Amino acid sequence: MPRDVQLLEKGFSPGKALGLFAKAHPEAGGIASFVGKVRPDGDVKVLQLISYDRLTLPGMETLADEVETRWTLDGLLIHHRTGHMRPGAPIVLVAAAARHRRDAFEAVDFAMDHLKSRSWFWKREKRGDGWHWIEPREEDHEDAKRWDV
Amino acid sequence: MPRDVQLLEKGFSPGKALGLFAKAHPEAGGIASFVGKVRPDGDVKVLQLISYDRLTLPGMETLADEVETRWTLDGLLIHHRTGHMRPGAPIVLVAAAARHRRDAFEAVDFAMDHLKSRSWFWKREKRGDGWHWIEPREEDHEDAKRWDV
Amino acid sequence: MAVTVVFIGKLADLAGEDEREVAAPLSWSGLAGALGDDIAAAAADERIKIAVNGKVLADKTSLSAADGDEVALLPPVSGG
Amino acid sequence: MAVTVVFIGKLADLAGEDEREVAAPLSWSGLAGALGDDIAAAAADERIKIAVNGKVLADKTSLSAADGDEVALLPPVSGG
Repeated sequence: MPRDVQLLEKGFSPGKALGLFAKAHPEAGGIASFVGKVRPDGDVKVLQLISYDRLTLPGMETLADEVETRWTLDGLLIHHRTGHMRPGAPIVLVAAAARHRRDAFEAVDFAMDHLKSRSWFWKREKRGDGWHWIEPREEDHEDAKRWDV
Repeated sequence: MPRDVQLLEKGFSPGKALGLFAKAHPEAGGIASFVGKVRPDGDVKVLQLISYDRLTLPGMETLADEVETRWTLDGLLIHHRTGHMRPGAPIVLVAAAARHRRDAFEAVDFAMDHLKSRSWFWKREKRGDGWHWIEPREEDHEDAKRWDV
Repeated sequence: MAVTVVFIGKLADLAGEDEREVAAPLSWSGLAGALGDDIAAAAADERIKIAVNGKVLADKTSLSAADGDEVALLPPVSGG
Repeated sequence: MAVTVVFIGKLADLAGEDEREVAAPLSWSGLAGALGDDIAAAAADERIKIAVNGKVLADKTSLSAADGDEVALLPPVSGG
């Protein structure tokens, strides 16, 4: 299955990436996708995502392997930012093209749950009073646990 | 909540519609979406979706009402084609912008399940041997039943 | 003094047209007289629903359409 | 004869740098000597993981890094 897994150091356009993905998979009956952005909450000025070369992208590839094993897809895209981002900037785009709708949905849902809680990223936010390290929300852990067999 | 529910008689670009939707909801933490296309299966040459003015769009609005009641969203988009479509053409685009990922996912999933099995459309396919009326797949009914409380 | 009857999907194939004007009033028992036995028989199928002015009847035998009303005969939906 | 130690996240704050070269070999018991007591104490926290050349150790006390190896000290992930 063709897949496109990238760790991006610069800003990107999810709409453009999705358009290219759809073009690359004319045979798919449906494409499910999710775009996650830096929430313009409170007084967060900058979000920094830190990745580690030896683990982060390899971990994303391993996740893609697992998604491919679990669902029948025509194509899978996982793009994730690293580095500094401002509120409103896209962080992650996951898209799955499949013959059957449910496969596409579940593949994206699963990949997002894992990216949000189990992927090799470390995060800090710059607020009015300086930088703060962020740990995953309990909700994200619970989301990921839904898939554990 | 701003929403955009349309019954379209001409072809449309889901990528473009999604890009505009994302722009309209800069405050949302995430956007989940699904694009359904005419599957280039077997010998289907044309798909025709028939709608009924007095029911189809009003039914889509009622569905949007229900989605808004069930989930906390920043925005909801439901675009659905009617008329004649060729294989590969987009039929439906549903997108939900939300602060929380799970809300966006479930809203799109629910709307798609209902559109596929309970919306006011009638469908036929033109194959090599002429036109054939299509009824919903049992799978689609089962998908929609998941949400019945 | 007319009721517009709209035929959807397979029923339009059966009727040979998308809609037809018939004399008002139109009741369930008057369907065969107004539309012919074939269509009345098809309409009696439990999967066929009837809507009057965009409102689906819970009990289609309660059909009672007056001048200016639009009656639609609806096969099972195929979904989008 | 060096091991590269990579500090991630909070641990980079603590170390005051992103990475440091230390003498090979590097074992769990040699961590305090090579990196100082503060970092060794932080590394002992059960939520801190250690990877050698991109492979996370199931038991970090089994750490045994040789010349040219890259050892990473990993705080709990925040997720993407």
